Amino acid sequence: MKWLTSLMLLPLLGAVLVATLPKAKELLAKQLAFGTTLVVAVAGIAMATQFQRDNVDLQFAESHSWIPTFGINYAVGIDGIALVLILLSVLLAPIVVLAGWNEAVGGRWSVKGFYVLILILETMMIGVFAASDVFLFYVFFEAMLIPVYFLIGGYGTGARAAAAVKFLLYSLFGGLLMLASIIAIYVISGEQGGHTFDINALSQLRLSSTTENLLFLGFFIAFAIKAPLWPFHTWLPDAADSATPGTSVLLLGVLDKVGTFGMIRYCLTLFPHASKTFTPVIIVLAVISIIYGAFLAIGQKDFKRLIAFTSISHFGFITLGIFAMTSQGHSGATLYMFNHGFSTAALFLVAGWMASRRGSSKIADFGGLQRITPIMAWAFFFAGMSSLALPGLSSFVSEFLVLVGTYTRYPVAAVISAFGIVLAALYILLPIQRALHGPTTDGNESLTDLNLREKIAIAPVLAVILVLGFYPAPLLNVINPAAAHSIAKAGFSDPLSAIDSKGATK
Amino acid sequence: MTVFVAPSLSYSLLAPILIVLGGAVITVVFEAFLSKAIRPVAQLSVTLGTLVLALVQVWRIRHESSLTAAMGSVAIDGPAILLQATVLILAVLGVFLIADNEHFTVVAATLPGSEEERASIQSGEKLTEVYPLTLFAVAGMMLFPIATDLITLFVALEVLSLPLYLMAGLSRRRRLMSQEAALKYFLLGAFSSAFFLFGAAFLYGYSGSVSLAGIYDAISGGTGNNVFLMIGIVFLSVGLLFKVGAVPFHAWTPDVYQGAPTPITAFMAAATKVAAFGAILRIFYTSFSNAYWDWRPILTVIAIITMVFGSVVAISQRDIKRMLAYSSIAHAGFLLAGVIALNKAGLDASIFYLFAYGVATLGAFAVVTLVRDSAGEVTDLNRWAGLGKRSPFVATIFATLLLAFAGIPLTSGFIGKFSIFSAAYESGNKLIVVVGVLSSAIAAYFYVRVIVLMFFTDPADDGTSVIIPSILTRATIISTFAITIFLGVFPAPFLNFISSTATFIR
Amino acid sequence: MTSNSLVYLIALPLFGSAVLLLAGRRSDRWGHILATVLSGSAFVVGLVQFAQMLGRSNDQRAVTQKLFSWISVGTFKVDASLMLDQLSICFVLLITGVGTLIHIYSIAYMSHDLDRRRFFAYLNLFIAAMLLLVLGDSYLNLYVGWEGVGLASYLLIGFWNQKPAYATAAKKAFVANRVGDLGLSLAIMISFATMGTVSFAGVKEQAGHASTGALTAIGIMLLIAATGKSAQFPLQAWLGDAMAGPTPVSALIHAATMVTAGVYLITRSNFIFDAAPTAQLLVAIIGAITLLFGAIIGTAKDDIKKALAASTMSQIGYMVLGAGLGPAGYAFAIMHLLTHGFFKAGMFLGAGSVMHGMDDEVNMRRYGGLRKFMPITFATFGLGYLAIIGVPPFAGFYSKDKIIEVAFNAGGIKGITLGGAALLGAAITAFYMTRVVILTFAGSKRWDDKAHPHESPALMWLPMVLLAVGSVTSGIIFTHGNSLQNWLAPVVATSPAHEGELLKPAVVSILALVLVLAGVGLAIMKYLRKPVPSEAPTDVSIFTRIARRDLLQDDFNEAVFMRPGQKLTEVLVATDELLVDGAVRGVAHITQSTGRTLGMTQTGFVRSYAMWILLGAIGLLATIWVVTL
Amino acid sequence: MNAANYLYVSALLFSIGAIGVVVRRNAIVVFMCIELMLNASNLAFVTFARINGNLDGQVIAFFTMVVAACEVVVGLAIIVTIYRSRRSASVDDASLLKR
Repeated sequence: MKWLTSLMLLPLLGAVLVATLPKAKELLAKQLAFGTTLVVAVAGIAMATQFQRDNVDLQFAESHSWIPTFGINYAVGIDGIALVLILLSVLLAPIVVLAGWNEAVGGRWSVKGFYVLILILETMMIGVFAASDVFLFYVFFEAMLIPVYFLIGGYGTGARAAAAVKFLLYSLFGGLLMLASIIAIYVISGEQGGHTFDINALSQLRLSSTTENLLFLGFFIAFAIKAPLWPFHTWLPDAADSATPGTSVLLLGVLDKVGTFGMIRYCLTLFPHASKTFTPVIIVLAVISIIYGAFLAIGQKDFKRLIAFTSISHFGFITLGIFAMTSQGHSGATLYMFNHGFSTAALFLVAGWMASRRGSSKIADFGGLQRITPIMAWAFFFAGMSSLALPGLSSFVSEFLVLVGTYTRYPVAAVISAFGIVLAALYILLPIQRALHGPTTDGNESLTDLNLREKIAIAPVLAVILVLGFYPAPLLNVINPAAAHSIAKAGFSDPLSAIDSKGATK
Repeated sequence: MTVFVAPSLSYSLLAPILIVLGGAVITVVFEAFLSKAIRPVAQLSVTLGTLVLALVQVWRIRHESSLTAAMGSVAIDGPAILLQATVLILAVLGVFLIADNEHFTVVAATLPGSEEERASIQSGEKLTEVYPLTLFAVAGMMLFPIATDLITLFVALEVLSLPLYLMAGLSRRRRLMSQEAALKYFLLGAFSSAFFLFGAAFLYGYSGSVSLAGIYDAISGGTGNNVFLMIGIVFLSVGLLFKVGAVPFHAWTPDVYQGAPTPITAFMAAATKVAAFGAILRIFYTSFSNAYWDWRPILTVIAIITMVFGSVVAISQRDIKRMLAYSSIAHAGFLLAGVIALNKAGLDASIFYLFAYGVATLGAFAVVTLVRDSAGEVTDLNRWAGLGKRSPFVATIFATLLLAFAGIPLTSGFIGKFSIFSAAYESGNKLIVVVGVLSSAIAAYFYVRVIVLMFFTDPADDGTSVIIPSILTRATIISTFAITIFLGVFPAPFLNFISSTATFIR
Repeated sequence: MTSNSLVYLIALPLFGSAVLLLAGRRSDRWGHILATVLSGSAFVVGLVQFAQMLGRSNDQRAVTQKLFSWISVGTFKVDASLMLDQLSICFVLLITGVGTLIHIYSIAYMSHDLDRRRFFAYLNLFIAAMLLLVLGDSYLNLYVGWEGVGLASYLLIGFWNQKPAYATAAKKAFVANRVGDLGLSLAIMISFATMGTVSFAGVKEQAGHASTGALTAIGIMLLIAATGKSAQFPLQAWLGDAMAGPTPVSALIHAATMVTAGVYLITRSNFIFDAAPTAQLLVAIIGAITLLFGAIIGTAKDDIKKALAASTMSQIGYMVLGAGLGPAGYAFAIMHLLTHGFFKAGMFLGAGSVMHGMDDEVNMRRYGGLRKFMPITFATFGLGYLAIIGVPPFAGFYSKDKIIEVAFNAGGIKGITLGGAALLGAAITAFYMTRVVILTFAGSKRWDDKAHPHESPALMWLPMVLLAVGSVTSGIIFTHGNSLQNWLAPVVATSPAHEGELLKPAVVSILALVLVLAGVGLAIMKYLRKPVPSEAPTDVSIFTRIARRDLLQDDFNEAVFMRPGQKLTEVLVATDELLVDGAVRGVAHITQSTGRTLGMTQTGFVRSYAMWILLGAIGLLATIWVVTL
Repeated sequence: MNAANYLYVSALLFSIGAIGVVVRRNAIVVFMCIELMLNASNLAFVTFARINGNLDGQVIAFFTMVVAACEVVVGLAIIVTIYRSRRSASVDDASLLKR
């Protein structure tokens, strides 16, 4: 059975159905969209059960000739890392739809338009992680900007147009740099026996070090913008600020992961030596992102921007883990992508509900919510705890793995980044204190607590965060082989512990 | 006395051009003898019939290839067939737009704002001279890319230009501008063709032959005065580059595009580029190919300047037609990259690009004809605000075409850009690729800006409205949209056809 | 030895908190009962384990239970597994025992609070986390409990977080603890990088092969962790504010159990500190500093809870000092920890009972002569008082004296300084504790007539009584035949504390007693003989003022960390806006203006266009000329 | 006499024409300058025909004249229309389209 293709077609089908609905049937559109995403989620889980975890080559692989003139195939196939990210996408989608049930209402455009875009986006999210043909990956990578662009600009708030443009141009710029690299690697593959875009074939190319470095940069900058890494991050706060909560969840939760995923899947695989060469620089950037993002998060006065900056800090951790080139770092980073998806989703959804009730996302406008809307307050608190990586919650495992994995090769970087732990406490607890604690401030007395739909939407997210905190094995078992494989392909191996290496030298 | 040997013309191969010319003559006769009442219909049907017939004939001779047609003054080969077909298809689509007499003054001779003018408009008569002019122009455009000697080239150049000069001046509204456009186009066109001719003279002087083959032999032989060759190449290029609107020979483009009646702009922007680039490709690929090292640098410089200039200046445009003009300048730069590539891939890419770009351009201008207020077309960008709300369908199509110009994946523009840049890279012109990629990043900005205006800005209530298009116009718009998407998603068959057919014969 | 029932120790209270939190208001009626019962049954499980342990030979006593493989990536393998040995059983019993008593006490104490159910949920959560802390068999498992108790303490300090000050106190505690946690996580990283393992057993085994440098680094990191959790210098500032929490919390978390986690950590890591003398010395020094620091602060506080908090700080200083003295001191550190658990918890509950009777008045200058009104509270508090100032035969006498003695015997200048500090601390302790007792129970009444002091209900005084018993007897039990020392021997290498000794035990005890009496006397002179103003006098020496301001700890933190931090944040926010984003916007702007400028070439004059063409042609000629030269 | 001189003359004529186009305002004159350039090309053609010893150049010259004639037809038409509507044949007046 062609799992991946069907997984991609399902949402597309849903999109078509929703599109054909009459404008007036808003509720039906919502239900249809929700149903579709739910089906996709189930299908995704079903696929995961078929995944052979110890098999390191791409699974569920399909390949059909697409543009033979350029040796381009529609080729998909996933390893553990991709699987985890696809799961993330398909699991978050229904939650986003359910949580943002009324997001599209009163937007500039029709309700159904919102869900059509969401469903198209889901297809592309799956595709971008599933692609095993560089060209196909690029097509998804660029094409998925468009629905997001319209989701931000069409349904967002505030300076949505500016934010949407900023997002699109930033990403396009990176994407075009990547295109240059892709063209180059395509031509080189032609010179070395047959044009191809097959990721495995391309990883065999012989490149001169200068070429490799330049091509690497082309890819990396695109991914660094997407991820986003300091100093390419400034589009994110604006986008998150003006997008609807649901869109932000998909944006920060899934889309940005394409950047970090690309670093693992493409930068390391295609350009191992260049990756080695640039590692120091990237490590520095990652550490800066961690600390810088944390400090800016502390300085924010608006929930949405605050969450955006915490994500920048977290993406710093992910990048750090990737380029630490240790199995702990890699597995940690991948797990981090998944966990960050969920904790950010929780934060953003709850913050979104708070904002929609209060009519403002300024932290200062809230106060004493714990007394008025205890459940909402609790949900936010829980999400916050997972964002500051409290042991027992999922993000702790990944964050700690990243730090340990980094320490074994780059102690200094790990130590500096560890200060992120303290800063995290500040950027989470400050808003909690201001908004949830203290006396109830004016305008908050009449806020209503979460309704059943919202509870149902948030419950699974929090559950996943908690369960994976104590029992991450299901994911780690899938990730570990893939992570180890990608490190091996990049030509690295875990550093021995001081004692063992002493023993080895003896 | 010698016996008379009839020249072997091989009519079947010339048939497409002959048909068009014949049609042109018929339309002229109609102009003279048919009653005003039935003229429009008759002219339109004859014109379309002619074009379709010619297209069929082109299809029938698609596998032919000969150098001897018309005593060797034209070459019938793959590129010739493809380019002629392209010109014809664009012409058909263009005529669909031209058929909307709304745009044309009734009697071009009447003074703007004069009594006669008003009377003529009241009379409800329609201007029909435009059809013969169109057909002659088409004939010239079909001859230009297949001509293989300097005489034919020059004649073709004039045959395609002269009607366009006139057509540019036929607008019903803003006639002063329209006439000014005609004047500028004419003076500069004549000026540049003088350069062309002068260059031709020196090429003849260099090689002692007027046929491209002869010039090729002379260059290969290396005999002859190189100064002549240089002067010849440069001046000939000036003439050709003027037609494609390459910087610094571009200055006419924005003014003429803006002043001319929009259907004419559409037709000329699309078809002239095809013809001119067809000629450029033939001349530089067959005749000058061995002088590569002489002309490559100047074309490279021109290409780079053109890409950057077009993209950068387009940003600050406030008039949609001018903006599209600058965008066409930028695209001329991209196409030059294909010329410089000087390899099979470059040829194929250029032909694909020409077709894709021509179609998209026609579509874009077709949409422009729809946006009007009481005083006719509205080309002021700011007044396009909120078009997406007024008529989402048209706006969506326009947005798609813009995205195609911007080269976003899943549109024809992306495939074109990719193929042309990879060809350029393959030939070692890395610089062009990098500059091209960067300038298309800049270009993206102004395309996106229009989308923002249409979708994310609220409409100002200033009487701007989107008229219900006539069937023909609708046909143009929808077919261009369909082709743009189709070529983006399934370019394979088309690319195969091109690469299997397109080879110059010398 | 493995056991299957260890997990219940944690599971029972954890289950309790889960039920209470999820059930919400529905469980208001029975929630507190359930919580108390579960905590009590955890205590029973502990007792059973203890009994079984007693039944086994000394080296067979440790039991483990592997639950599941928690994290396993490459060589980094951590199981979620528990270990109960002689050291942790002490804590288990202390936590569950004292914990249960405080549950019972809270039923009455919190009876008027609408959110009592939530309070008990947090209490159970704390018990579970604290048990995980002491039962975890690796540093990482410990870390989970370590932050878990931090979370519980945050929630409980901020239980009344509608008061902004309380919310701030809670945040302060959490952040200070996080600084400590940073140390702990770094310690874990280093130990994995050097020894390839993070389990206690593994590290203990590998510690021998590791370089002293690495071990010292680990030790210092662990010390930082301890200072955070146990409110040791320089991270002690949060403890005073932590008194914002309900008094039972102060008794359980900020006196008896959580704050002593640091001592547990250091003792547990004895194999590291014994191999890293520098780190060990630092531990001792920190302890000595803190015990004086706390004592001095204690003398200046009028808020009864803050005074007790200061004394807690100081007493933990003693424990850390003991732990820092190595094999000689570990046992006594733990012993003092346990006895302190009894008497300090008791005194806090007493304080709570007093507040209960004085409608939540905490200022001791508004008390006075309360012994008549709340005799039981007075009695229990009094016994605790005698225990803490170290009057024989009360518990504190044994544990504290031992530490002072070992300190002196540490040898050389080190011994004299540490011992001297400890001795001095004892004197000050005597002074400020006497002050507390006098201000509260003796002297004339200073409260206004609105207050109606009365004895607390049985549910409250019963736990106090039990703890009082503990604070009387525990010392004797632990020291009788060095029972505790021998008990802990397999875990912490203990050495008889009597070689190369500087002072005979007897001498130390007498010295200590004399100083204690001096302190008591001074307090009596100062507060019993003279009338006590019900407003704190303002015309006091600079020293008093500094002491009242916690020896300027907060001012220091603000000046050195907070304000620069805030400044830095502001600067970075501005930088992001102006420079980072500004650069991008700048590029966009430049492109735009360039476009406008180049657009100027479009003059509209056909002649200028022709000029362009002409120049272009000439330019091309020039280029090609140059190229072909 | 040297054939090159003819070329020099033609180049000279061409330059005069080109410069004329740039400097003169009257549309008619500008157009005449263009014609001058065309004729310069013609001269070059004929010269080269002479040099190369074949007739192609001269043939082209005739073609050029015809084409030039056509251009005159079209051009004058346009210029006249402009003149009628503007009452001026100055190319500088026709500058509505800019920027």
